[in-house]
Amino acid sequence: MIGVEYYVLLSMAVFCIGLVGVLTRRNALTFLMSVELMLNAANINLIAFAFYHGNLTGQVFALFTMALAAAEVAVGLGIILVLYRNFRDVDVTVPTTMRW
Amino acid sequence: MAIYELPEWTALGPALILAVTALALFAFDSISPRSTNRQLLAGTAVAGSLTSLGVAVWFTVAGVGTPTADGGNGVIDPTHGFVVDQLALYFMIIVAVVTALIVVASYDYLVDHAYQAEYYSLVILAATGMSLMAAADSLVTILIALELASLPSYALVAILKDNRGSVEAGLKYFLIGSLSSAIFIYGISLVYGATGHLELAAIAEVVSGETEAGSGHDITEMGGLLGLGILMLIGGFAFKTASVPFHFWAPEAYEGAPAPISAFLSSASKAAGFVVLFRVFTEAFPLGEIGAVIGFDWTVAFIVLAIVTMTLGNFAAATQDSVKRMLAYSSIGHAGYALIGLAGLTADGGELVMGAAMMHLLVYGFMNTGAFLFVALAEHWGVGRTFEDYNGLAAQAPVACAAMAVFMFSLAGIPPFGGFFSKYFLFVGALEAATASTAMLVVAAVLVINSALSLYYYSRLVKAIWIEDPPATRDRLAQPTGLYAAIIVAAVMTIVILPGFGPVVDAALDAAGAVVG
Amino acid sequence: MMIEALIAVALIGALVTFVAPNRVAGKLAFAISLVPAAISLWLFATFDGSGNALLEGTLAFESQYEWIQLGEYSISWFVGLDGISLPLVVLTTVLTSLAIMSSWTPIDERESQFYGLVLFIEANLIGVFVALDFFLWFIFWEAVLIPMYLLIGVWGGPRRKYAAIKFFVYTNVASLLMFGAFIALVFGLGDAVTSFALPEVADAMVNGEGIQQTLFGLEPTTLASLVFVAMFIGFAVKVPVVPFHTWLPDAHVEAPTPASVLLAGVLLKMGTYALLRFNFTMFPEQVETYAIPIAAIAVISVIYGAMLALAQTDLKRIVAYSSVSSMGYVILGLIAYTQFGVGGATFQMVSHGLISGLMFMAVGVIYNATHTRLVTDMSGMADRMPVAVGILIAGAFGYMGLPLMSGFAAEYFIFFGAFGADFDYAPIFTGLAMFGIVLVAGYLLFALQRAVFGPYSLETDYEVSRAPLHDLAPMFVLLGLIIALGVAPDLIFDMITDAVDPILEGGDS
Amino acid sequence: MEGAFSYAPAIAAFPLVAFVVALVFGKWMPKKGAIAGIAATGASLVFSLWMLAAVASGETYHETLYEWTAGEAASEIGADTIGFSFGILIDPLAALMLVIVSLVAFLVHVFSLGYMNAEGETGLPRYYAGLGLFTFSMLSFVYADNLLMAFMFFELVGLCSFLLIGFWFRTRSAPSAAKKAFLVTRFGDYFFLLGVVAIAATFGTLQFAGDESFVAAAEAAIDDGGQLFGFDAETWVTITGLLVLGGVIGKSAQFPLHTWLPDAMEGPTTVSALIHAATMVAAGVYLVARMFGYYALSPTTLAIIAFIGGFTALFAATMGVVKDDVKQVLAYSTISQYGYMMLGLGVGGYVAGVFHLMNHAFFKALLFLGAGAVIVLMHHEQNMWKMGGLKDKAPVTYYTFLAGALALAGIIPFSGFWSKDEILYDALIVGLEEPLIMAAYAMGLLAVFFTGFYTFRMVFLTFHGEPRSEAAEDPHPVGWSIKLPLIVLGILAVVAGIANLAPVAKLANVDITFLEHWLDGEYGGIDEVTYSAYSELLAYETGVISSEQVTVLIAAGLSLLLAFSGAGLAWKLYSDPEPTAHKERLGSAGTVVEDNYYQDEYQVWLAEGVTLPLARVADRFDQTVIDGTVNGVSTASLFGSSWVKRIQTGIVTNYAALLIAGFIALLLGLGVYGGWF
Repeated sequence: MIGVEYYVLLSMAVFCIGLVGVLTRRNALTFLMSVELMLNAANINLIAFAFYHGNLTGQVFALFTMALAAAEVAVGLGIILVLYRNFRDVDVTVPTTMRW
Repeated sequence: MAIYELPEWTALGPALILAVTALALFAFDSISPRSTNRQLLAGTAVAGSLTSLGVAVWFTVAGVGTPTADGGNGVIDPTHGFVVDQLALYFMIIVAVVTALIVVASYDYLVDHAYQAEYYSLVILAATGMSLMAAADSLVTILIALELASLPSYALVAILKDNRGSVEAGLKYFLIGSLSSAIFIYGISLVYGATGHLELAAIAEVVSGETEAGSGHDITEMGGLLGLGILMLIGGFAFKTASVPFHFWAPEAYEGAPAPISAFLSSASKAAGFVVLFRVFTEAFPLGEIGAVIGFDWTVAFIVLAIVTMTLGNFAAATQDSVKRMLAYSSIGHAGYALIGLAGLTADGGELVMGAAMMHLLVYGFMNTGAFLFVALAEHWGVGRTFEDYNGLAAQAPVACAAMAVFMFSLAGIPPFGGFFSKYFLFVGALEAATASTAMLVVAAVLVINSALSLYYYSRLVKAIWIEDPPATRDRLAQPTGLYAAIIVAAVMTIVILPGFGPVVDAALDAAGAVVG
Repeated sequence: MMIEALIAVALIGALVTFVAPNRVAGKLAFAISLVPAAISLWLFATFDGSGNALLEGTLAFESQYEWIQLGEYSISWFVGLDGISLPLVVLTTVLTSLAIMSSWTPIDERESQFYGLVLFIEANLIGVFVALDFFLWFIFWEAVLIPMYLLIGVWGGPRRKYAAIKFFVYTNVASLLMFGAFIALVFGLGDAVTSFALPEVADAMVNGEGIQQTLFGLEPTTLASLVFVAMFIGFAVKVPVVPFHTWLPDAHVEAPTPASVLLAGVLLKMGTYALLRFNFTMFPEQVETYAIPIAAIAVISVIYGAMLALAQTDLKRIVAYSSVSSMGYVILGLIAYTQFGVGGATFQMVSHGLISGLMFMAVGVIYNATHTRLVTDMSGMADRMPVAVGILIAGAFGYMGLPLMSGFAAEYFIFFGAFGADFDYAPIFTGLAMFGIVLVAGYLLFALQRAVFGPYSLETDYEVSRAPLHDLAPMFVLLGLIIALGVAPDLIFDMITDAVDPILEGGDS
Repeated sequence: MEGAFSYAPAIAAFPLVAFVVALVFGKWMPKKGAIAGIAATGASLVFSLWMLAAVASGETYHETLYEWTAGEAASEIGADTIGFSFGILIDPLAALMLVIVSLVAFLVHVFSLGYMNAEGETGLPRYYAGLGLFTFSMLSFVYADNLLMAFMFFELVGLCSFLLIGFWFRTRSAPSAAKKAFLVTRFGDYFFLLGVVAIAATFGTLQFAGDESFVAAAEAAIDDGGQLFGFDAETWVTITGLLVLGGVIGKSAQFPLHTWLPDAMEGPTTVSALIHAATMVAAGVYLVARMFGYYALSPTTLAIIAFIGGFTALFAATMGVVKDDVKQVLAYSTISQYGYMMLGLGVGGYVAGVFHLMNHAFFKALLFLGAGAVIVLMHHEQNMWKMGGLKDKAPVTYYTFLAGALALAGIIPFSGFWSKDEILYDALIVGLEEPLIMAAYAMGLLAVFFTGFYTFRMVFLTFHGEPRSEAAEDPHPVGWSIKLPLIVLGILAVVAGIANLAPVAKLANVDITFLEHWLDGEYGGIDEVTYSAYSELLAYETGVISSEQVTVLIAAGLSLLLAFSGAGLAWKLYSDPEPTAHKERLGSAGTVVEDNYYQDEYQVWLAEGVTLPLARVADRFDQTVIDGTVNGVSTASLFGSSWVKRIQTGIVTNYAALLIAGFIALLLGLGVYGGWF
């Protein structure tokens, strides 16, 4: 069977991809997706470790995480909506009325 | 006290009451979303938060959570993943107080807002989350409570849909927030990976080697993994408490959000963040043992964070033009002060420093909320946002301005106001901790420098409202009942808490004692 | 209970005045301020204490209540009077009443707020002198900042905002330093103390083991020295001592007359009082160790302050710098560590309070009429306001230490005490410091000659007329007190020495 | 007579009351307070005479009346407690001085009626209050029984001089002169106070007389030859003695602190009379006499006193020669005459010094009041070249003035001769053994010539010859209140010498040295403060030329010769109807003397050329460096602030980046710290 460390490496990779997405993408929606990637990286970990530790806590927690991600996206979309209404754009670097 | 008859789950009363209130408001909202029956809505919200407050105080007095040895009822485990002890109740009180204050203030602030019910329900919902955070003792419940607090907050910040500032604030808050929570959750997964548990107590047992991880491996092999996880947890909490480097959302969010919401986030949300921080790190990663596992005591991390956060917050605040933004940065600075409560901990003790941090959070709940509410009042008047716009307000609204002066001096830690004791006790605590680890001397020194600097910008605001002459063109200022009431209550509390500081100290030290040593 | 009454009256009076209508505020505040004055005089009359409050003396009007239990340390409401604090309390109350009356003329806006703040500051000043628990004392000590900040900031001169903020921050930083030092001291004493009560700490330091713990990796002796130095600097700012004095002239010059009166009259005494109570009571060994440098600082303050005064043309600035000079004498007396030295220093606190108060009032009265304080702008004022100028001259000679006025008594005690002090070269230091009496005569007479003598000249579009009686009355009272203390110093010197002796004995043991 | 002394305090109290009365009610009183002053000083005079009589009847008085304060003394030797008190010491010296002071003060008050009131001066209450306070201070100083009390009233005297010299404060010059007078004397008093403190700290007592007097203590200390403050006792006594001497030099206007006195002429002439004759300037010399025992312990100090005295006598006399203002001439003569007294005391001629002090009080008061009268006559003209021919127009003034002048010049048999001659004689006999003293004697002797010259130059220019201005043509008449004091003092100036005809006594060998016996306590006195007691302490060797009589004759002859030659020269130069100035003959020396040897210049330079710039430098330093540091700190932090807040760029992506960067930094830092990699 495959050692847990490989799962960890995979999740880390996914996490980093998400991170890079967050840092490079200016589109709010892409930003959101990147965050989702990071969350799923966490899920990979949780499930892998659940298996590894032989208890279900991790898997249950993964479910929570997904639900949570969904809620987050819901709120996020709402905000992105009003963002577009006010700034006519979904570029996250546009709104800079407040700085320093 | 009839508390013995109550079933255990009622121990969560303060939070549950808020939850019920929130649901009630939701129900109302779904029935008539466009209702502008402000009395009813605000009234319900206030009633809910005050009841929660009353119950929390009652439980504290009744001795819920106090060790049975001291004639209390001992710590109560209402349900899996939650615990009600003095720490929890102490912060439930803070949350309830702040909620009540800002709800009362919102009554006037939102006078011409379209979706009243939605607003109040979100506020109370967030309050529920914070209240639960105080009691959560498993990473699962913590995460849920935390998100329950966060998600409504995002919406609340952005609730002024047609105000670019509000929306921008909401966006930034949300983006940084989601990023942080992603990191936080990943951290949880790593901790889980290292220990195989999510309950704090269980984690602690594994860390201290009492029981071995589910997989039967030796925890120390996982030291790096656990350490990374812990760091990521810190990140999540740092976001909640607006500590460097996860603070970037704070200035904009506080500045752009409706002032009562800024007050809410900077007082209650911060406090909730700290209670979780305190609980997780004291219960799950006991000092001393943890050192053996990850190679260092996490206090080091908090020493660094405290120093950086204090300094950045205060220095950035010193030259702001917008009052609200100044308060935002000062709130970051105070997060740094509160972090000293963790930085000063040692394997054997540290109640004093952590207790001091808690006292500070309580007093802060009054003075900082009050300050933001004064800004809310100013926004209500429409005088403007900069220091210059505030010039000579005292001439027209002496009472409110006197209250504001009280808040400012209290924030600066000048007697005879509550902020004095909490800040100087924090100083004392830091020095006491310094007797154990010399690094804390640096923290104490930085605290001195920063509080001196903070004196400058706080008094700058006092100067604006009390010393400068008012501009010729400024018409009469209204006296909105709700805002005034909230501000005056906050001010009075800030003052009377000084002579009445004895009980506060006892409560805070007991609360700290519940998790430390 | 009388002390509580004293403070309570002032506090309540402050609130009442704050909400009173502007036109009656002045009279009302004066009427109220008479109550604390009367009480304090009653305390003075019925004073039955003996010994030093910190060193097992029997306190007068003592009262103590538990307040806060901070870990193993208890904080309490603990007040009492001894021979050192009582004269200063009387000084405070009396000076406040007079200051209030003297501000009837100059203060013409936001009166109720002004007088409210003055009464509030009085309450805190009293508190500083009566409090015997560190935290209680520190509350009053810090709370003084707020009203003074506003008094300078709102009713001050052109650069009032700068001066106010400078005063506020500068002195507060010093307080923080001192606070940290004291807390370190308490921790250093370890289990010897279980509260922040000053007598307990002093007892542990003087009669007890002293600092035993090794803190911050510092040996007990090193720690003690560091604490001593840090506290000295902290208080030195408040005194102020060169080179920490630069906030003073700004604050003095910009502050309105009554604020200057209180600032010079009482606030500066907080610093010297604290030095006496903390450094010079709790650290006898360090006092001996650091005698030479401190004496040097004292001499520098005297001479340098006088030189600065000599270079000024603004009457208020002159008096301000001369305060620096006079405070130098106090430091000299304290470091002398003899009965006449320390007693004289305490006497000088009171004396300088009265004299500088008188000077600021007189300058203020002239300013009310001329609206300038530059000696270069006016000449021959004696021609138009003979009485006010007469008092100014009297005050000036008081400042120069004219015999039969309190200033001479104070300075003579200090000189005599310092000349026979134990540390090396004490006579030399004394001789150098004494040269101040020539310089002070120099700059004051120079200013008088230019401002009040000579042919009358002053560019005004109105007729400069004699000062109203309620401006002169307070000054006459002060003059009377100054002469009374000069002729009969034992009015207070007895009780002072009685309270000072235990300190010096502590030094021997 | 026993009860007399219980009234002693009244002597000082009367003028004090007068001071208060004049100050408070003077405005509404008929003569603006003059009456009160005259009454008070008159009463003081009566009481003083009573004291004199009491002492003559063998009583003395030494009583501590009021303890100022007391406490622990850190004294080198003696008791470890010390009391500072006010007490009265009335011995022959004090009694004599009391009479002199109260008499002169009384006459000055009377004279003021004519000089001030009649001239319609404003601010008279202030004037009489000043006089009252002045008299009070001086009288208290005179019978002070300890050094501190003496110092206190010494200072008060200074205050009064400030107030009175600056009486005409609306002018520019008067206030400046007043300031100068106070400052210069303050400078002296600085040393005096230091001396007081030193003596108190050394011996634990400040009493002049009695067993626990500091004199006795010092004597004891010297005898058992211990160390005091790291010096051997005698050196320390010398040091402290010199410190106290500083005050004397200041008040008695001895070189180099004499510069204030000529300027003090800015005050009303009556005030000058009071200051020069009986109060302020006299106070210095009186102090030396008062604590003569202490100086007697230290020959060094005495020699210094003598030398300063001799030098000042000559130095001032030369300056008097070239002055045109009648008051200026008198001013320098005062300095010169006090130089003689110092010389006398310095050579151990205690009696001589006191004798001259007395005589000088009379004739100098006379001369000043006479000058005042002249000024009234001349409608307030003071330049002698504008005068002339007053001899016939104002005979009373002239003859009294002449009497004073003869006394001043030391022409036999006027009072001045006897005392001055005695001083010079004492100086000579000591000088024969001690070269330094001989030098002092030489200077004193030479000064006699100049004295004679400038005195008669003044007399001739003022009264003789033709009137040289219309003011002099028809002088303003003077009233009885001016004439009366002149006559009284004139008589005294003539006869006062009888008090101690030492030369006659020595030559004719008759016992008529009353003053000597008086001061020797033969009528009544306190043992250790008598002439003989002092003489025992003195360490001087005295010698004579062939025999005592011869020496006496030589001394007297020399001084008389010089005096006459001086006067003669003046007569030759200035007695013609239209006298002409002869200053240019002196050439450059003249200008130097005119400018008072540039004494004022260098002292003003010290004050305004050195101290003031130094003060400005200090101020600059304070503003820039010290205050600059303070402000610099705040500026720096605010700059830091404006820099820190730039991190918040407003672009949320940067936030994310910074956030991650910060997190990674933390990770790496702690990772390294925790040894993960």
